Amino acid sequence: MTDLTTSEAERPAMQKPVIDVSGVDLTFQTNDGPIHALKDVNLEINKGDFVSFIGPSGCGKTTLLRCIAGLETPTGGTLTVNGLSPNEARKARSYGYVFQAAGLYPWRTIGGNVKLPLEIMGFSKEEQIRRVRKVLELVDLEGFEKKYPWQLSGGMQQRASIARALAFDADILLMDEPFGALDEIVRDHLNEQVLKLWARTEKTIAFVTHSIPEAVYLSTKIVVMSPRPGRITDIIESPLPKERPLDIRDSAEFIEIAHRVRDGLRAGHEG
Amino acid sequence: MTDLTTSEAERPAMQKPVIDVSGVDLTFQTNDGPIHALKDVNLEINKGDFVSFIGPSGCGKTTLLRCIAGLETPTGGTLTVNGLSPNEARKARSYGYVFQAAGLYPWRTIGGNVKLPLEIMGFSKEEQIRRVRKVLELVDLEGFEKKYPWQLSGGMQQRASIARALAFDADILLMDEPFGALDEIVRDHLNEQVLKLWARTEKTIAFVTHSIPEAVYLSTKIVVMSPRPGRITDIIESPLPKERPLDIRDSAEFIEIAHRVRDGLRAGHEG
Amino acid sequence: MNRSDTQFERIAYPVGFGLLVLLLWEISVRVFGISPALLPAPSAIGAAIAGSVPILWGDWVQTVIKGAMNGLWMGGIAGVALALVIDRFAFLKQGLMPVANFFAALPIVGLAPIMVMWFGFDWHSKAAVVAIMVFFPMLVNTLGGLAATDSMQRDLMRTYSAGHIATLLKLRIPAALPFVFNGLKIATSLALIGAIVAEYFGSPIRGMGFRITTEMGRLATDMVWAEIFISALTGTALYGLVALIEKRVTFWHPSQRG
Amino acid sequence: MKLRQSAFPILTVIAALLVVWYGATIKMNSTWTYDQAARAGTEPSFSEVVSDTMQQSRPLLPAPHQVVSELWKTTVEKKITSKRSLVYQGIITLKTTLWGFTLGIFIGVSLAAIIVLSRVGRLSLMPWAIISQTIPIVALAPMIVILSNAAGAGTLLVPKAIIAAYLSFFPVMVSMVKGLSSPDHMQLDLLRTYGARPNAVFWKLRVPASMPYFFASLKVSVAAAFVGAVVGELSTSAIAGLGARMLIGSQFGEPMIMWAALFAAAILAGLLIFTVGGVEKILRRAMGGRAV
Amino acid sequence: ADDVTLQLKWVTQAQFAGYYVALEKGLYEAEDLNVTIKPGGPDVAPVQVLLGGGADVMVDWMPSALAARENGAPVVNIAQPYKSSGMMLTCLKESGVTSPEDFAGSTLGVWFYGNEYPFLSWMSKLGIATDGSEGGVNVLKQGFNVDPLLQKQAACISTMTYNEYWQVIDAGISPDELVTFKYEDQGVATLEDGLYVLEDSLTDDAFKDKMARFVKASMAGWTWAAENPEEAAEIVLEYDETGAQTEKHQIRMMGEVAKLIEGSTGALDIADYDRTVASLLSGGSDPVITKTPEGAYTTEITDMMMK
Ligand SMILES: Nc1ncnc2c1ncn2[C@@H]1O[C@H](COP(=O)(O)OP(=O)(O)OP(=O)(O)O)[C@@H](O)[C@H]1O
Ligand SMILES: Nc1ncnc2c1ncn2[C@@H]1O[C@H](COP(=O)(O)OP(=O)(O)OP(=O)(O)O)[C@@H](O)[C@H]1O
Ligand SMILES: Cc1ncc(C[n+]2csc(CCO)c2C)c(N)n1
Ligand SMILES: [Mg+2]
Ligand SMILES: [Mg+2]
Repeated sequence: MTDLTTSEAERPAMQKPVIDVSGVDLTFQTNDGPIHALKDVNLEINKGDFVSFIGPSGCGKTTLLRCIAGLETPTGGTLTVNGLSPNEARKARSYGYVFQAAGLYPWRTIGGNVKLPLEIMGFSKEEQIRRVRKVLELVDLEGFEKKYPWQLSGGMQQRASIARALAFDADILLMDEPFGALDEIVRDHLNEQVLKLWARTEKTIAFVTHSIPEAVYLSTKIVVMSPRPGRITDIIESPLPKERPLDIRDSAEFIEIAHRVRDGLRAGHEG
Repeated sequence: MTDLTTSEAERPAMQKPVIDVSGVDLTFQTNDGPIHALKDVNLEINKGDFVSFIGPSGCGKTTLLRCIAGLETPTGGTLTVNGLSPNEARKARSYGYVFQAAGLYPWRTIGGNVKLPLEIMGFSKEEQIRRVRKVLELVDLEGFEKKYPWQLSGGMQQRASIARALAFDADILLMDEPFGALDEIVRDHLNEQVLKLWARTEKTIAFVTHSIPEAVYLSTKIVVMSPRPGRITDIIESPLPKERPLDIRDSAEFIEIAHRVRDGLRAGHEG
Repeated sequence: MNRSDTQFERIAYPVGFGLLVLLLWEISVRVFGISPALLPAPSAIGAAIAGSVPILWGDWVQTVIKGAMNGLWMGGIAGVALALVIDRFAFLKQGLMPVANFFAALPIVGLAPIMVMWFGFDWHSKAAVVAIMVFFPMLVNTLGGLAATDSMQRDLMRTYSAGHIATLLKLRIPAALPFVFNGLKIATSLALIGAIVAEYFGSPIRGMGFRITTEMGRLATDMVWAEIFISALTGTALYGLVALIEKRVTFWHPSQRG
Repeated sequence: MKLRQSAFPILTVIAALLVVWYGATIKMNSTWTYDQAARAGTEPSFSEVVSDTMQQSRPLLPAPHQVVSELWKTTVEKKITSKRSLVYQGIITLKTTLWGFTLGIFIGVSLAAIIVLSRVGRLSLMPWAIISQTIPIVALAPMIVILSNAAGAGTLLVPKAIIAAYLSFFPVMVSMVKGLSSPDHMQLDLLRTYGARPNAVFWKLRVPASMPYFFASLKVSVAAAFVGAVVGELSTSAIAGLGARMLIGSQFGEPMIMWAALFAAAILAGLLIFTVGGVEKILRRAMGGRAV
Repeated sequence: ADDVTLQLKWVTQAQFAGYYVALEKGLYEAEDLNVTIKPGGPDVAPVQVLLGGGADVMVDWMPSALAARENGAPVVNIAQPYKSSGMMLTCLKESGVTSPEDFAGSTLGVWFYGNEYPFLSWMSKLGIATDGSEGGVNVLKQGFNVDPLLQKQAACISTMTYNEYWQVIDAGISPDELVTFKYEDQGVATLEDGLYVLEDSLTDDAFKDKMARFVKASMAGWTWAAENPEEAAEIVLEYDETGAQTEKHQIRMMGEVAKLIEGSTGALDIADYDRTVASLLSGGSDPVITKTPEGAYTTEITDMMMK
């Protein structure tokens, strides 16, 4: 896999991976000594993929997402996004990032928060208004535009932060446990919404979760990770069709994949 | 059910419920107007019961637990614990309460945190040391006694907080989403531990969770709740045996109960 | 403890406490026959205030409006501006902050005679003292505030690839405002004290500091306390005003939501 | 730790400041030079002017080397026991500061405890604590001297320490009010489930939870105590200490004495803050805090 | 020994040399007194210290003592070591002020803290307004030094013959560039540096006896100081806790102070007293004192002392 970058040029343009992680290593230097957060991570994500990352706490899921977004610089290996470096891709505004916590700015209304990236990227006033309305509708927050974050429940805040990431139509969505604090019913609902959006827009999505059913339900590719050092232990391609009603979760195929993920996870815990 | 309190005296002593909630109502007065957090809640919990509470966010699970612990005073109805008022029971130190977040005191070591209730309740020095050692072993935290909370992972912190609640051998354990932030593998492990402890000690346990499998796996009784106003919509007695290996979750019985719970939950969301 | 305080209680209690102190003060002055040259009775202070409104007004204008206010806006703007500059250049931050901290440790009152020497005895030297006194709390608080964003908030801006100015305007300045107001609260009380102290080292024949020293020499302590009263009233009003604006501007901050 | 890293920027900034300072020295002191020349009827050359501005005995702004040499003369070249030594004077100020600081901590913590534990205390004391800080302490200074004199305090240390405490209790109080009320509902509820008494809540929860706030306030508070000590010496009775030296320097037309005392004060304040910061770090570590 | 606490009007300097000499040379001890000398400061009004019980006797200027008396602080002069006034107004020639007629419209530095009374009564005698109105003088509250003159912020400033005047000279301005108006020469001199006690305490015979011994020893100290200015200055320097005073300045101050002491036995000269009172009463619209003071002095102590 290390010569992947050289062979790349020969492939047809369409199949070139959007995100190409190859031999990535990342060590944090801390007072207590170095922490090996990522070790020899290799991964290809193609256009339109929905990739889930799953693994125990501290296995480097967030770190890997941050590397992809150019928020962290790997200490080894190469990482390209659309052939660019993550930093360049970031400057080209390719990313919509949903953080582990909602992280709305408390001095802005919900509408203002969603508008924030649009202001920075210089969209016109009318366009800003139009898009804010559209994405708030998408996450079921019509009518809350003028409210402040603390006036909303945790789940609503998380939806607002998703709307914020969707507002400017980035090609790549990076979502870090976006539904962590929600109950199962709301979660199911949002899972459906995300799937719909993904099916419609052909975005590339990288998605971190702790929930095995969620990972299996959403993804075309499931990446199982393991800590100390953080590394990929399994990559599972999902055979599930793109169209996924909620009750697909009771199908034998689904349960089988879920089992494989669980086994992978358990192995990581023991290892 | 409303005449339950009168008929109580006639029953044999053994069957008298440990926790007897009858017609409990609770309304919070807020700036935005009153919030009806609990409405006509009726529930009996017998000695040795393992009761799970499940329901969407804001349906009053935490509030009900707090009422039982005497941390909140119902605005209507009666609630007795071992025949006493919750406040008296609290002063009699009947409760071990595990909060939604670990809530360890950061200025105390793990050992110090577990020792805290023992100090307050005036156990002797040797007894304190003995018990701290015992419960830390129980939650697999031997050797971490001298560490500070921030030196432990989230899961370890939550286990420490469980140890703290177990240290003084309260009859009644109240656990509010104790495993909320843990990944599935760790969660499974802790579920097994709790079940073991329960089987051995005959404690009465009230347990809040968002996870349907967890509720079904652990409980003798599942209470499904629904919001606005917070109320009980279903109480499901589990036919599962007390001995529960992890793979009981693939049994038909298990899946059936899980379905019933999910339906109850969904109804609550729609209602 | 759970009961939140009503508006009425929040006013009635401190006022009641104040009145109680005044009452005890008045009684003890009378009962123990304390010489008015040492400690005047509150009633005498009240009489002095009522009887010298024009003088007190003139002093107030000289010290508060000309000295303190001018110094306050000059020092405030300078502090915030330098904070923005220092914040922009890591080099300056590393180099200037230790030096600034050294100067901030100066007991600024010691500068008052120097400022009088440099800027003359009228209000200019007072404003200079005030400006220096106000400068450091504003600088330090603004810098602290600009650094007060959490890393996720900053990372969000980075994912948008926002520039320095955009990050400043949309994230860091709003996030810094609670700190700036905190600095401003400290600054207002310092401003009054600075303006008054500076008058001790030379002044025209009006001003609150001037009056306090001269009337003290004349043993007219009722007048001294009248000025002290006016000064405390002004300081409290300024503090209240800043707190009010703060409430309006940083309504979103948890501390303002109660 | 990062001192080596930031040594270069610090030195650069200091160098730039020195250049500005020397420039200002020439500019500000030259007026006097020209005036004197005019009185003497001579016309000095530029270099004469520059050299004169560097060595006036009553400069508007002394040159840096003048300040340094004065500092050197009054610290290193004088016995510590000599009244002319700034070290001797500094120790007097330091003593006042430490008494005031101690008293301030005591008052601040006590008031905070009353405010946090009692509703009436909170409602009536807090606003007055704020108001107390808007009263110009210099105006009260003489009264404090006279009243403590009347109350039988033999030395000036008492009134000076009171003034220092008056300024230093406030930061401690504000922080401690925050700190003692920092435990969240859950932390409080935990103790309630144990049926803990208010006493236990205070000592086992509120007090330890307030420690970081307490430490954070110490640096501010010691600086305030120091300012109070200097103000006390400057205004109550110019007998001894750095504040008194500033005053005498100013009164007797010896600006160099004033400047040297001023810089000595800044250095001493810096040392105090540094020391308190160090003690804070040690205590924090001893209490199991994160090494930051 | 009897305890006596003396409150000075200002900081330790040769202005008060007689007391320090008496202390250092054991003259107080010889009178069976245990004397404590408390220096003053910018903010401390000696009268207040007296009232507060912090001192038994104080050094003060008669104008402020009389003003205090009228304001309800019953102080009484018991002795007057200073015969003449050392106060003057010092002007820069280049400012154009050469005679009192030139004052109008110019800025004059004045000490306050109770030291402004001689100036105010002089101005009202000259008929010059001091409230900043048209045709009057512009009064500046002078700080503790002579900077306003050097920085040309004022045309004239208040100086003492024994102190500030020499600071101006030391700063490099020669005497012929200055014009001085001594209050003595202008006929508006008021009595400086007398010893005052509270009226009540004079009802106690033991206290009176104590004071008589105190004044006696103090005057002996003054006599010695006037004869040995250099040693006296040394003694003063030793008592200066700030260590900031200079020898040169204090020796010169002692020399000048000796001139003001000359001719005083310690006893108050009633003629001087009357002149001071008249001057203070003549303050036009805003006199320093409004009625002739009663019992503001007693010669009893000095009489006892002379015996
Ligand atoms: N800035 C940092 N400095 C030092 N170590 C870090 C830093 N960020 C992360 N780490 C370490 O890197 C490892 C991976 O962290 P990461 O946040 O990527 O885990 P994660 O898989 O997202 O876990 P979780 O599920 O708890 O969010 C952890 O051991 C963590 O302690
Ligand atoms: N102290 C309070 N004051 C006012 N309203 C409250 C208070 N505590 C809870 N509530 C309200 O009561 C309702 C029930 O809250 P509760 O915390 O019991 O929900 P929950 O079922 O535990 O939810 P979650 O699953 O999110 O923890 C909510 O609507 C909540 O807003
Ligand atoms: C507070 C105060 N300030 C100034 C003077 C003026 N003054 C009168 S005598 C004297 C000593 C000789 O210089 C001085 C300075 C004072 N008395 N008290
Ligand atoms: Mg993470
Ligand atoms: Mg809850």
